[in-house]
Amino acid sequence: MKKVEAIIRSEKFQEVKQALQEIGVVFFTYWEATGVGNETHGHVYRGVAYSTTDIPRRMLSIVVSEEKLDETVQVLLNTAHTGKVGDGKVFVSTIEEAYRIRTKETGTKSLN
Amino acid sequence: MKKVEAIIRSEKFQEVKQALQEIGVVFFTYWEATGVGNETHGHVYRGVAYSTTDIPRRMLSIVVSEEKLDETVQVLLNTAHTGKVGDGKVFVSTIEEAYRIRTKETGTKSLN
Amino acid sequence: MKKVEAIIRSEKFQEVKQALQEIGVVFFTYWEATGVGNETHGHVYRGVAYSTTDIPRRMLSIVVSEEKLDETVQVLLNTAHTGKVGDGKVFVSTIEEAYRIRTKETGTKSLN
Amino acid sequence: MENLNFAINNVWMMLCIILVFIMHLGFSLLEIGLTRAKNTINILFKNVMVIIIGILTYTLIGFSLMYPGEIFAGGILGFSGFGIPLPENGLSPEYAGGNYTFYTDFLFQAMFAATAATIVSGAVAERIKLTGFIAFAIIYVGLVYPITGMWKWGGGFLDELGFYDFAGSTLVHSVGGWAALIGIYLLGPRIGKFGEGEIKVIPGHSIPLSTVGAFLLWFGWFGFNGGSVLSANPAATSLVLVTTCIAASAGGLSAFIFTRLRYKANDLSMVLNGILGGLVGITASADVMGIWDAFLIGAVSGILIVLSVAFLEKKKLDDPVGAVSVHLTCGIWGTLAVGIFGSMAGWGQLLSQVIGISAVGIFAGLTSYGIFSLLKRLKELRVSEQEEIEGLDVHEHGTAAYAELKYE
Amino acid sequence: MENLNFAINNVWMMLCIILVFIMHLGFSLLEIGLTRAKNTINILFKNVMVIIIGILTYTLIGFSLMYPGEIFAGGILGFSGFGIPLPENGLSPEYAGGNYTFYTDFLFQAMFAATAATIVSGAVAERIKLTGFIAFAIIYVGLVYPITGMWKWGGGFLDELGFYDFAGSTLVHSVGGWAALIGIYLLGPRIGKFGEGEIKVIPGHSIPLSTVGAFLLWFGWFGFNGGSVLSANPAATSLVLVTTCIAASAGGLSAFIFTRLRYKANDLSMVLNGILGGLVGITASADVMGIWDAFLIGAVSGILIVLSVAFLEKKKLDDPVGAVSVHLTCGIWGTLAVGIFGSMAGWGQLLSQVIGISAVGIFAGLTSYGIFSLLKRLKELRVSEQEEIEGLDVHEHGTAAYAELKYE
Amino acid sequence: MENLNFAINNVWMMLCIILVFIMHLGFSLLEIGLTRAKNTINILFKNVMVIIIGILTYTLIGFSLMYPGEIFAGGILGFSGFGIPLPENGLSPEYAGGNYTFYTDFLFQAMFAATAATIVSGAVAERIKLTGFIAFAIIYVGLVYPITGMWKWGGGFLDELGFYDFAGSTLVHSVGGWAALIGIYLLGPRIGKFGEGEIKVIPGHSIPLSTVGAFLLWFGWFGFNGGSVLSANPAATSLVLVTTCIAASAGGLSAFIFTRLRYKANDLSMVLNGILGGLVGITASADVMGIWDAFLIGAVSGILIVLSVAFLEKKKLDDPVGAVSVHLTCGIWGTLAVGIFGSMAGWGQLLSQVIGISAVGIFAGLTSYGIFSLLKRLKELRVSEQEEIEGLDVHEHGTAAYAELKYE
Ligand SMILES: Nc1ncnc2c1ncn2[C@@H]1O[C@H](COP(=O)(O)OP(=O)(O)O)[C@@H](O)[C@H]1O
Ligand SMILES: Nc1ncnc2c1ncn2[C@@H]1O[C@H](COP(=O)(O)OP(=O)(O)O)[C@@H](O)[C@H]1O
Ligand SMILES: Nc1ncnc2c1ncn2[C@@H]1O[C@H](COP(=O)(O)OP(=O)(O)O)[C@@H](O)[C@H]1O
Repeated sequence: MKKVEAIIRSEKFQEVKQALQEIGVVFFTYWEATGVGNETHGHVYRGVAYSTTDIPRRMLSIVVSEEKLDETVQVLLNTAHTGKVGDGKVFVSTIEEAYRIRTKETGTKSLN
Repeated sequence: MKKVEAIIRSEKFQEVKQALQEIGVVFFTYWEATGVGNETHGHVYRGVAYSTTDIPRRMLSIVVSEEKLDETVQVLLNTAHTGKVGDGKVFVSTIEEAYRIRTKETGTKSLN
Repeated sequence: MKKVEAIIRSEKFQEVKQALQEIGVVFFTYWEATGVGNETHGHVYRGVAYSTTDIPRRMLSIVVSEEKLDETVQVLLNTAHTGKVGDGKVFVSTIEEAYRIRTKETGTKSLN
Repeated sequence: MENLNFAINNVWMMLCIILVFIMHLGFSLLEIGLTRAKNTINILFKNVMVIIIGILTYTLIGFSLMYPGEIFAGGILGFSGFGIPLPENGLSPEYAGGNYTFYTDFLFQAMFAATAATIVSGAVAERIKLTGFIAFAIIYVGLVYPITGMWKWGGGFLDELGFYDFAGSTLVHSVGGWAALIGIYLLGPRIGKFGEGEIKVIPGHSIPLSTVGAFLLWFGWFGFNGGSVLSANPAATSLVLVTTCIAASAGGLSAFIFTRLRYKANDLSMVLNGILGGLVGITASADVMGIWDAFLIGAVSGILIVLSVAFLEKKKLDDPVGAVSVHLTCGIWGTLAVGIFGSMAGWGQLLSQVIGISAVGIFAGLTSYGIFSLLKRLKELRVSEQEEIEGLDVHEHGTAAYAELKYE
Repeated sequence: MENLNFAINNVWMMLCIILVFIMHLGFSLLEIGLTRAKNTINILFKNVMVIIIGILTYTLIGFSLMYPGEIFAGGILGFSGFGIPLPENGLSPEYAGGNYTFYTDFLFQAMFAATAATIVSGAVAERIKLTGFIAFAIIYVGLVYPITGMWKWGGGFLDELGFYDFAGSTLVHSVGGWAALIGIYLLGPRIGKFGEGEIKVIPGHSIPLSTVGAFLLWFGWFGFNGGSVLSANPAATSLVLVTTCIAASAGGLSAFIFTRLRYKANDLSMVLNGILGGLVGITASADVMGIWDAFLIGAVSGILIVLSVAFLEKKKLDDPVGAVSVHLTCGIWGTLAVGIFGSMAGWGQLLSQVIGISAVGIFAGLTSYGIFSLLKRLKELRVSEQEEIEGLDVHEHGTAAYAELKYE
Repeated sequence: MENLNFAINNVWMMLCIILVFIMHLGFSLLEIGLTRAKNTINILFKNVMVIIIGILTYTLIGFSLMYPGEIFAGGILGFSGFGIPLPENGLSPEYAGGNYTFYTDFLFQAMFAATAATIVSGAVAERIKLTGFIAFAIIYVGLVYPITGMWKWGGGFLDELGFYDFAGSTLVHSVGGWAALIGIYLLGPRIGKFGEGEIKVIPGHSIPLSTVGAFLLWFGWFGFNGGSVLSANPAATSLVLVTTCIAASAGGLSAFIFTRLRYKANDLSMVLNGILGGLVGITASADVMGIWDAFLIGAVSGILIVLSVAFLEKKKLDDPVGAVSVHLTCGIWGTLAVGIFGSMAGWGQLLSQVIGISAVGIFAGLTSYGIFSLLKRLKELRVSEQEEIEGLDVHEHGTAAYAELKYE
């Protein structure tokens, strides 16, 4: 099994979620994170303009079977894409074992 | 060393924490996440009833030695369990190196 | 590629960030987490004193190339350090593939 | 004697001014609580600007348009000149039969004026352009509100006709409500609100702030209705406070029961809307109703709110805070109620009420349609899609309302 | 002359009505701030319903029970009929010696009535069932509060006896406080509050909102005590405002110092409770105390609060907001103080005070025990364990107070 | 007749007391909203203590220092003894020409007193030690404020000289503003504010709460200025309310336009500061200005705010809430304006104003320099670096303002 971690623009989330569900990836976990990278945002506060590299992002953690991996990554690369600096990253790593707490199933059976 | 990532019901957290501490797993990190999966929650807002699959969850990240792994996973599977849809998942992966920042110890010594 | 996960004191973040940027690690993602460990904090609320092991921490997730790994870990160990209980941990694991969503680049090219 | 009476009345009227002022905070909080965190500063900014604009345009032209005085008044339009020069006896009891001074008069009316635009602010929230809204507010508060106001309160044709609207169910609330309705129609719904046939819920980010807002509105309404007696007359003012409170309570109660029966939920935002609906409902007639009349007017308002909110959603009209339901639906109902309950009830009166509602509705509707359409053509009405998705605060104001918090 | 005096007094009384009204917002915010985010809508909902219920039941029966008038009054019970029909001279100076109109009278008393139930709301928060609480509030505000109120203010036996309670340390605050105490006793503590011999802290989710609440309560107390003069008499009203402020300040100060010495912490929630304790303490006697009396009454209140909070926790009585300590402990203290300090001090008076406290305590205690026990038997008292853990907002109201935020 | 007039005036003055009281909540919220979540309880704690200290020290010595009465008054210092013993005719019309009672007088002034220290609280926020601040507040409110206040309002040398300051642009706002300036100078900026030549922005954690604060300040200002008429005189009070509102609006408007032009942003916090600046500006002369004078005074205030905020930042003076700009800069401007606009304008008056501003500035500046320096030497001024970084709430108060939330 593989873990796909995607760091995306928060505002792209709805689109990404829908696309994932369309290919049958209907299980994942996400949270709000802050990204540091190339992108900067301009702000003004009480007369001082400043720019920050710390930008709100959404982090998705999706555990999928090897077969689903490619499709999942492709969907992420396509739907989270705007072409402008700051689209985010996708990281893939290995999950050795997975358990569904409800049924104590393991392996890919536990994934969805 | 292994990383155990558990996505559990927020309201089960106190119970899980206590059980972990009883088996000597007194070190971990957690945060609030949102889970997408089988479970749905019903809501009503200004006369519109709707159900959402985005449910608040707590994510635990526990790095343990290989010896502790099984026990830790069992405790999670048992105490986070209600038997109803939405109990969550446990994922296991490998951690290659661990450091305690305070002492610069490495390996399993650094874990607790 | 390696993923370096660092759990540090929130108040050390600015220092750590700056040190990382000085060695060219200008890309990472972070979020607020809660740590359970050796450190305890004392509180008083409405006349009841209590201490908690659940302490606010900042979690950094940094994906780097193998070459950058040592340097990154060293910087974290040095700048997040105070010597007092609760400095946090650094965990290293393997990332098999990385993608930049904007350009669809893969591998270390995608990292920065 | 005369001077003492003058002083008492004037103290009461000043208290009412102060209470009506704080209603603007009430509106602001009600609105931000029922919308998303990413647009909070924007909504607050609009509300703050509305008071400023209200007071200043009313100083410049509004007061002279709404109360031109006998010499300049016409049936439908009159104007006594720019600014608010103090009339000769403006500070003496002669000015208004010993009820208040010229300045008190002006300020009380100015506080009312801003209300009309504030009502709109909530309905069009989360998608309207700041500059567009400010332009709208200037024209609406500066011209539209005082003109229709004059028709009745300034001695115009509706007054002659016998139309009755004690504190402004129509002249204030419906005037705001019509513009709100036209505004949301021309703006269209927020992105994601009506997707593929189903209504998507966009929950407000802080129900506590909305509740504070509703409480402050009720608080301020003591002044809104109580001050509309235009003197401290003990009999009239105390009756008005009682009918106001009973209608508010009845509105809340009926909204509570009706929502529970219909949706099987104890929906706080609906109960709050019910209370506000009851308040709007009684506003046209708080001085001429008995206890049970007030109860009935309020109770019907509470039910109308629930029906109206559902109806608008069905028609894909997106009103995040329920402004149209509260101010227009209950404003119309309250104005009609003058002809149905209480001491003025009767077919003749009902007809006058219908004429008044229609005349004001047509004028307010057409003018707001005109202003909003023009803004739309000038591309000053709606923010860009990106801005709407990312939030108006970061784009129009350069910062976030809660800088240290992560909102989804 | 008579009419002018009437108008002045009535303006002051109406101002006080408006101030007491906003105390309900004060209570609401104090309570939600000191409890958890997941129960916020529920608490607000209860507080909103309490005002509605207070006003409506008081209209229906409460006022007639509490002020039945000479003809219907008895020593312990009287009733002049349903509703609030306007008495013949109800709107003229004759009604109450030129102090206020019938409607002003009614509304001022109605605002007080709701307070008794609002006090309870905070103590039983985070675990009581909504329907159960509403049922309790209807009975308590509709029957219990007006009956004990009549004993003194309606001319009943406590009045005859010489019992003194200026603005209701006992008649309002203790009446609420007793029900709060009985309520938390019968409900039991929140899950997780008293685990294995040790007291677990459940911190409130928003100290800022609690602080706003405490400020608004002080703000409203100007009307609560100031209006209890029942006229605008300059000497009496201004003295009352001063003693009220001094007692509040003294309560805050002593709570600050005492908490610091005892717990080595600058605990804001305790200072706020100290202020409120000082306000409750002076309420029985704000019109008969001198400056230093007021200071002492307030200072003792502030210390009592701290001791009382600790005592209740030791007894495993779980009162999240300190309602029992503020309203019952300081309510009793303040009522006793009438016999200890100030112009009425003396053994005879002290005895009367003890009798009054006991009589009211027994009646309020028994009736609230009866109501809550019945609700318990009907399984309408406490929510299910799951509901309590997951939060009442999602279960009873179908939505979260802060939809876009993650609360732990 | 006399008694009636007395009662009316006294009711108005009591209303103004109540309004000025709530300004303290306004200040509290403005301040916490513009600072970080980790220091919220600390700021609220200071503000709550300031009212307590204000009322109690003013009872003990302040009132006797500020209004020693003819017998004890000197040009620069007078004292009529500890406490506030009721003068013989203190509760009758003779006390103050039928305008208010002794107690009303005292309480109105006491509410003003606390304001001076509250202003400072915001400027020194997020780094001052709690005990140090409390010590400062006691001395400043107990001694400094009443002494300078006496110079003018107590009949001292500035009054003789013809200096005019209606409601305290100088005597209240600048007195607070000077201490704020000296305080931030001696304290130094917050850690991380001025790093390596560039100004770092530390955004406030809740713009909504700041907005509520600003609204409540405006709300309270009706009483601050309205009550400074010291009677309910209809002509004077109603003029004052109108000039106050127009200056506030003009201040907000000019700050809005000027910020937009200069920084290309719609900065809400600056508009709010502009409104407050307009209010401070008109405070010295609300009773002697016409409509357009008020507009100009306000409009200039709004621009001064923006310039002053930028200037202080350039000078590395760290004032998180803009207190110096609002209260000192606009306080000076407003005091000068008495000699420039309106019925008192003239070179002679302008000179008197300059003398008054200077005298008060020197005394307030020196004394606050003295107090803060002493505190610094005693290491009671600034919290430790660790405490500042981790937050004052957890260190000084043992708990977090929003226990269940994660703030960055
Ligand atoms: N090496 C990395 N490790 C962890 N997160 C990263 C890394 N590189 C980028 N990110 C995340 O991806 C986000 C987008 O990256 P950024 O450099 O701004 O844009 P782009 O990928 O288009 O060049 C960053 O804000 C950060 O959250
Ligand atoms: N493949 C996955 N990757 C990441 N998180 C998952 C995955 N599957 C489930 N989860 C998490 O587990 C939670 C519970 O899963 P759910 O399907 O609702 O219940 P159950 O496991 O009982 O069928 C989800 O809300 C989600 O947070
Ligand atoms: N095995 C672990 N797995 C995950 N997180 C850990 C683990 N051990 C420690 N941590 C994190 O590191 C933080 C610091 O650890 P702590 O034991 O308090 O201090 P120290 O490392 O100085 O002994 C903890 O609060 C927790 O967030």
